[in-house]
Amino acid sequence: MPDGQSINASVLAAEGVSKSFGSVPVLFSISMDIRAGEVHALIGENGAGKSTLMKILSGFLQPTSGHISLDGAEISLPPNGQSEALGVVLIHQELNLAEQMTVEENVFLGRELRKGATLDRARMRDTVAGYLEDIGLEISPDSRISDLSIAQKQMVEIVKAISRDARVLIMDEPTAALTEAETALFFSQIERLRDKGVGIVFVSHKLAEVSAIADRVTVLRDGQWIATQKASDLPPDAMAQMMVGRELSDLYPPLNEVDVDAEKVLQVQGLVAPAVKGISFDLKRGEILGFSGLIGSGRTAVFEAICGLAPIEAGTVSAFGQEGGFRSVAAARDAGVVYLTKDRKEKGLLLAQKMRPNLTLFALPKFLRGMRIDGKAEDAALERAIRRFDIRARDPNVDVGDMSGGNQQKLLLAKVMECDPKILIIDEPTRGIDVGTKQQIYHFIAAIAAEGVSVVVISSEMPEVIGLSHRVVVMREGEITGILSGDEINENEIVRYAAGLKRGEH
Amino acid sequence: AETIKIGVSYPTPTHAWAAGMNWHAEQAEKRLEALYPDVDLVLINSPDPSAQASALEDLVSVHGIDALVVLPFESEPLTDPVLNVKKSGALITVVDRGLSQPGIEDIYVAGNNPELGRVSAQYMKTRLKDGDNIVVLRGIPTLIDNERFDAFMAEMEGSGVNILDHKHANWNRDDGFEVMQDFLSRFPDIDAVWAQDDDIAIGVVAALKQAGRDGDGMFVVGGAGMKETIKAIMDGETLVPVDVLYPPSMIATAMDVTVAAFKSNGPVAGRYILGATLITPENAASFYFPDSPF
Amino acid sequence: MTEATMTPTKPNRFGGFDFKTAGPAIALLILCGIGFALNPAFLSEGNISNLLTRSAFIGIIAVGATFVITAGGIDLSVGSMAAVIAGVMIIVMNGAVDTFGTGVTTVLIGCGCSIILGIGAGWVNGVLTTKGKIEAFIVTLGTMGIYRSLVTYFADGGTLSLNYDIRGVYRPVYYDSFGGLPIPVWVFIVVSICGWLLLNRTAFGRYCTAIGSNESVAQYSAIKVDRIKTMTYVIQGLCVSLATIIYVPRLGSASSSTGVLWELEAIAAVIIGGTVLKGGYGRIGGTILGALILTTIGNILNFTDMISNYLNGTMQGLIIIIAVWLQRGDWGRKTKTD
Amino acid sequence: MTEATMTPTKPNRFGGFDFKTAGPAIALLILCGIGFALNPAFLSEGNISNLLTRSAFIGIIAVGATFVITAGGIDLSVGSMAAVIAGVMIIVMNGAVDTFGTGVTTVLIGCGCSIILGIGAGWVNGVLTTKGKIEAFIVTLGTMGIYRSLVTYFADGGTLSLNYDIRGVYRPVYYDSFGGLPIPVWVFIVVSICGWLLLNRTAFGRYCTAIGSNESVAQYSAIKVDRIKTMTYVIQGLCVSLATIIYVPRLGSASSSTGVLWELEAIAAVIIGGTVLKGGYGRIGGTILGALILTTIGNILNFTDMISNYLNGTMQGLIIIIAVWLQRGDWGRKTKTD
Ligand SMILES: Nc1ncnc2c1ncn2[C@@H]1O[C@H](COP(=O)(O)OP(=O)(O)OP(=O)(O)O)[C@@H](O)[C@H]1O
Ligand SMILES: Nc1ncnc2c1ncn2[C@@H]1O[C@H](COP(=O)(O)OP(=O)(O)OP(=O)(O)O)[C@@H](O)[C@H]1O
Ligand SMILES: [Mg+2]
Ligand SMILES: [Mg+2]
Repeated sequence: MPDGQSINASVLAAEGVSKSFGSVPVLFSISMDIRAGEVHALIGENGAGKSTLMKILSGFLQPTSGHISLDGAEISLPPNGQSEALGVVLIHQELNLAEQMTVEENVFLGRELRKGATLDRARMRDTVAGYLEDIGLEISPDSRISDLSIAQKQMVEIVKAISRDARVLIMDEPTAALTEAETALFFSQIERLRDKGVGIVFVSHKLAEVSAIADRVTVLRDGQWIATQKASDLPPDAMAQMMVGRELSDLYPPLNEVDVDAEKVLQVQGLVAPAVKGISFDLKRGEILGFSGLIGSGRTAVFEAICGLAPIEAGTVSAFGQEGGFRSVAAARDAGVVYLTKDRKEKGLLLAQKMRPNLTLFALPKFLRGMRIDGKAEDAALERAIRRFDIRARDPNVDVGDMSGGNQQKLLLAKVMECDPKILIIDEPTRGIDVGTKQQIYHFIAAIAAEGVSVVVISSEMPEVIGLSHRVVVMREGEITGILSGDEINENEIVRYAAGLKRGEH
Repeated sequence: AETIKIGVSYPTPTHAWAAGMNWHAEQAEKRLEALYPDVDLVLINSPDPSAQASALEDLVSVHGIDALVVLPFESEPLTDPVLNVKKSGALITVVDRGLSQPGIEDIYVAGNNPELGRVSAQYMKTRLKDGDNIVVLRGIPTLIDNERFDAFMAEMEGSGVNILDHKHANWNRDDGFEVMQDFLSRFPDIDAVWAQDDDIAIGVVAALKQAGRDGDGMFVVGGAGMKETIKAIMDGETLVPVDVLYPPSMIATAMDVTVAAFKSNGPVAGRYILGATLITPENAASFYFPDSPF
Repeated sequence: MTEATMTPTKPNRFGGFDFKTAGPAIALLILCGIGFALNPAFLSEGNISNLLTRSAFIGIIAVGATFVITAGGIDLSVGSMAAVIAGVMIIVMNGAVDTFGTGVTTVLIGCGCSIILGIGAGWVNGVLTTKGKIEAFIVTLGTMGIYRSLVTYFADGGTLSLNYDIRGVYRPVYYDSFGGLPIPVWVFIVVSICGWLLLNRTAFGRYCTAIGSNESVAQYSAIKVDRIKTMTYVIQGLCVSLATIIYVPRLGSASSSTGVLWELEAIAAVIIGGTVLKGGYGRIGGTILGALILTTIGNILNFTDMISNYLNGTMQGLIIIIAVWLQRGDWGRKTKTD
Repeated sequence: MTEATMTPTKPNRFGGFDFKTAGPAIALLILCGIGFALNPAFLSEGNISNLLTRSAFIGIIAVGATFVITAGGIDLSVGSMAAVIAGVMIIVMNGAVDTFGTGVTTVLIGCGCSIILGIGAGWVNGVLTTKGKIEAFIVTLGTMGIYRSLVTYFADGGTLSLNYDIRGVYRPVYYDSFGGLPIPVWVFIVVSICGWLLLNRTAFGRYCTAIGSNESVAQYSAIKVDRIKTMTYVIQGLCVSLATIIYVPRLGSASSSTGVLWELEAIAAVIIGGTVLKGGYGRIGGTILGALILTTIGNILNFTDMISNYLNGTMQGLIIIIAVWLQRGDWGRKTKTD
């Protein structure tokens, strides 16, 4: 699309925007403009300042210097989401839903439809039901948010955004928690909005997606503006290089073959648990076992049952030859089996606390000297974790809730690794993590597997499962539909098992 | 001359009787301080026994009192704290509730709780006959309540009057009202009510009127000498025909006596026990203080 | 998986209570059964009517408390607030007699004054909490002490009594019936219905829930958090003033012991009813049942002399715990997976 | 970005109170200033010693409450628990006189019994809350009523009093001093230090904070949530029993009015001290200051008869609100961005 036409006039623009939190600068004189009817992708490493810029563009934060203009006129956006009235809508990176309320209540929160003095509940329900259907989400408008999976919550956020009459729709990593199928549905909605002339800003670490949907791409690095280019001029590799500032080698490490005779450290027979309907598999020492499937297929539920987080209703679990599963998370941890949750906000990190207590919380017994917590050891651990996982918090005393999403994820990984696990179960290991760090994490997983740690990778990112795993288990509706190895591990096969078109013997 | 400091400590008024006492204490303070310029009375009230113990400590350590007039919240818990005050050399006057160890107080001024129960029962017996039914509403579970109640029951023993049930109404009008409502639902035949206290009696009367069971010679006996009740007795009310006195002015009496101990030449000491007079239309006028809150 | 879309939970519109309310309802039924077994007079018309009337006070206050708690706040001052409002009402009405005589005007002046005071007191609590950024617990603990001592001060430690002539005019508000139900019960019914509509059928109710559920989500949704929170305290104040208006004609007096511990009773009613103390989930229907349960416990204990008077509190405590347990146990779980 | 690695947060080890404690500390200093201005005797050794001793009761209980509240719970039963423990202690000691005489053994038996009861009562609260899944507010409101009525029952409506001969032996525990400080103050100091260490230097304290901030994060971090929560109630019970042990020799008796409203005072002390009522952030240092503030307010009011006694509650309420406001206002903000 050629520049300069009226439909492509800039709707919303940041001009020379800088931002500091206290004395810590985060953005340095960034300019960016969003035009009607374009999809503008914003990419950059974790902590580059993307979310901060998005919040400034939608009024949730005020810039320290520089200004925002709407339709060419300088404007001071009102705070707390009131700029929705001006047609500027933001979906936050951190889910922003009231957990105890229903889908319908959340979607219309703050702008309920009324009929006289009371709410027009029928109309709101129908509207939401319509949106849910459009986006292919099979939940009721009356479901409580707390009963939904993360991906479903993310979809609700998207519905919430779509349902607003937006001129500019800003989305901070909307697809981080989605599988490819869902992402495709989501993109079809995006395209519809774009065709209606909505300007869309979209942050993602999934560079293939960016190539697929974006018209223009802006790259940030360390709070600096690097480039704004047409997406078609920028292959994913080039994007990655601009973000990271260096050449990236292979994303996935070479796989070490697992010893055929390696002991089976985990054996699961006929496991029945909430949302799990009788599954069996085993895990060898040093093996990386991928778990794939659609959202809600019960992958998480399997491991929550194994790690003592949910009751086992039938079947046997034996770890390291010990029958009987674990009665508590602590027992699992002490045996070397740890589970890293995909829900970092609700189940992973204490957002109101600093990094140090978060890092050591899981492995705290390790940091005890007698009765006392050894503060020095904690400091040392934090220092090590920051280095090892490249956690970037410009202000080391920041509350974890104020850290960038990707850095929170790294901290969560570091927290779990403090336990020195023998079996590591990672649910969505790289959700919201930039390519550079992703690569580091993949290499890291391969390295610990090579040392003899067994790793389970539950992931909705197909390439990740394929690139990392020795074997891949595919689940559907609480059952295993196939266990793939070797050449079988490819996108086509996995999709067919996951959709229930094919069932394997295992 | 040096000022004579006298501390006066009593429970925070949370019901009308105590408010009356407070009123009498304040009147006495004004009167005595005007009469004797070198006397300073310090009035402190406390919401519970341990706060009162604290207040006693403060009276000694801060005000350096020469004498203490104390109406103990409860006897037991305040015995030691009062003993400590005595050790500081102050003159001790105890009002109403005796301490649980003899010999601490120099002066004792009190009403008579068992007597209140007994006088009430005696009146009941004059009005009721064998086989009549009464219900009893008690106060807050405390020693005072027990003394009144036990004496009442002892006096009623053998009279042939049935005591259907007794429940605590906490010297509170609302509780009196609700407990009486339930008694009325429960017992179809009640001939009289011993409410023990005028506050409870007000609730009882309201409940009787609501249920329309205030006729037929039904009567309620309260206690303590609330001015409204006394007024009603003077006016010949039949539902609450009498009252049994438990004078809130006893604190003022105690203050008078204590000041007299400093001011008069002869020694002042001993026990002043005020009776539990039955107030009837005949003698009511002499117990009526229209300005008191009680 | 399409069933999800096909069988949406029908919102049980004016069916009234939601399904979970079954817990407290069953607890109440069991209590009534016990009451009847102890003494058949428990189910007599007179007693039921007494019981409902008594529940009205605590119930009306608890309806207000439901809003405060749903929005994540707490109000410990309601009992003292009721006392001080009752006190001032009496003073004002006694004073108005000279000018306006002992007619309905004076009573209306008293009621107007009560409503103004209630709203004002609630507003103070709300503003101190939101604008002053002081924990609600501290604010209302403070105002609780303040109101309590003010009423003691006004009453000079004793009792404020309403002029006997006005009492005649005002009495019917408590003692009269209309269509078989005492007037306080009608007020309770009206307040409950309004409360239910407000919480479940208006944007305001949703905002309360949202704020209690997650204050920053609410704020990001452009909800005026401070204003809504203040409003919940104002509603609480209004409810207290309504409760006081029907309380005063009962005995025509107020003293420092009026309304003692009503705050705990009101909060207990709310929580027995299933509202979550930390906010984010409120149920008016449950609150009403909670209030009825509490009153019934007291009533039943007056109906028997099987247990020592001294142990009333023990029974009360046990019953409250069991009543709440009843709705949390297997019961609750069953309805959840439903 | 290496700064992160270079400047890890230095824990201000035995520097003692964290910086934010400045708020309550300043409130306390101002109060002391007022006290001195009203009457120089306020700063007399006798008064200071009285003040500290009195703070010890509420302070010790509040240290326990800090744990409960930090872990997201609440305990309304502490006042009644103190009363019933005091009652049973007295009954047991009076009973033990026959067998063990009036010596130290009997007192020790009483104290042992107190500790067992405290731990037991706390455990009951904890288990009902965690295993019974009943809201802590309801559980402890229930046990509050139960304990209160039990002590009334044991005392037969009156007062339980300690045998006078034992009193002689036991008295020094309250009235004697050691190194210039009354013994209750020493107990308070020891409890505070232990509490501080436990909350800030052990895994248990971390776990309490984690549970109060987010229970599911705690659960996913291998914390035995139920066990830790129960433990907080047990600690609360233990603190109550210690407070009772130093309380009994003061008045030598227990009755149904012992410990009334201590729960509110303890919670108020905790929250004045800066602990967050919804959990997740607790400060023992603040709690101690909170207890001192509350006692000082009462003490100051006994120092002057400038204001009507009836208005004590008003002053108390105002001062509490202002004290908390002082630490929330600009003050708090300044220290936060610091
Ligand atoms: N409220 C805040 N207070 C202090 N620092 C903050 C705050 N919000 C963000 N930061 C800091 O600003 C920097 C940029 O964060 P931002 O969330 O914008 O990164 P991002 O580009 O979105 O990263 P990610 O890809 O990980 O989401 C981070 O170092 C973060 O810690
Ligand atoms: N304890 C439970 N009781 C009832 N239902 C449950 C329970 N745990 C999970 N579920 C439901 O079971 C389904 C499977 O959830 P699970 O999180 O295991 O799937 P998943 O494959 O990990 O999906 P996702 O991609 O969302 O992480 C979901 O619909 C979830 O709501
Ligand atoms: Mg971000
Ligand atoms: Mg004087």
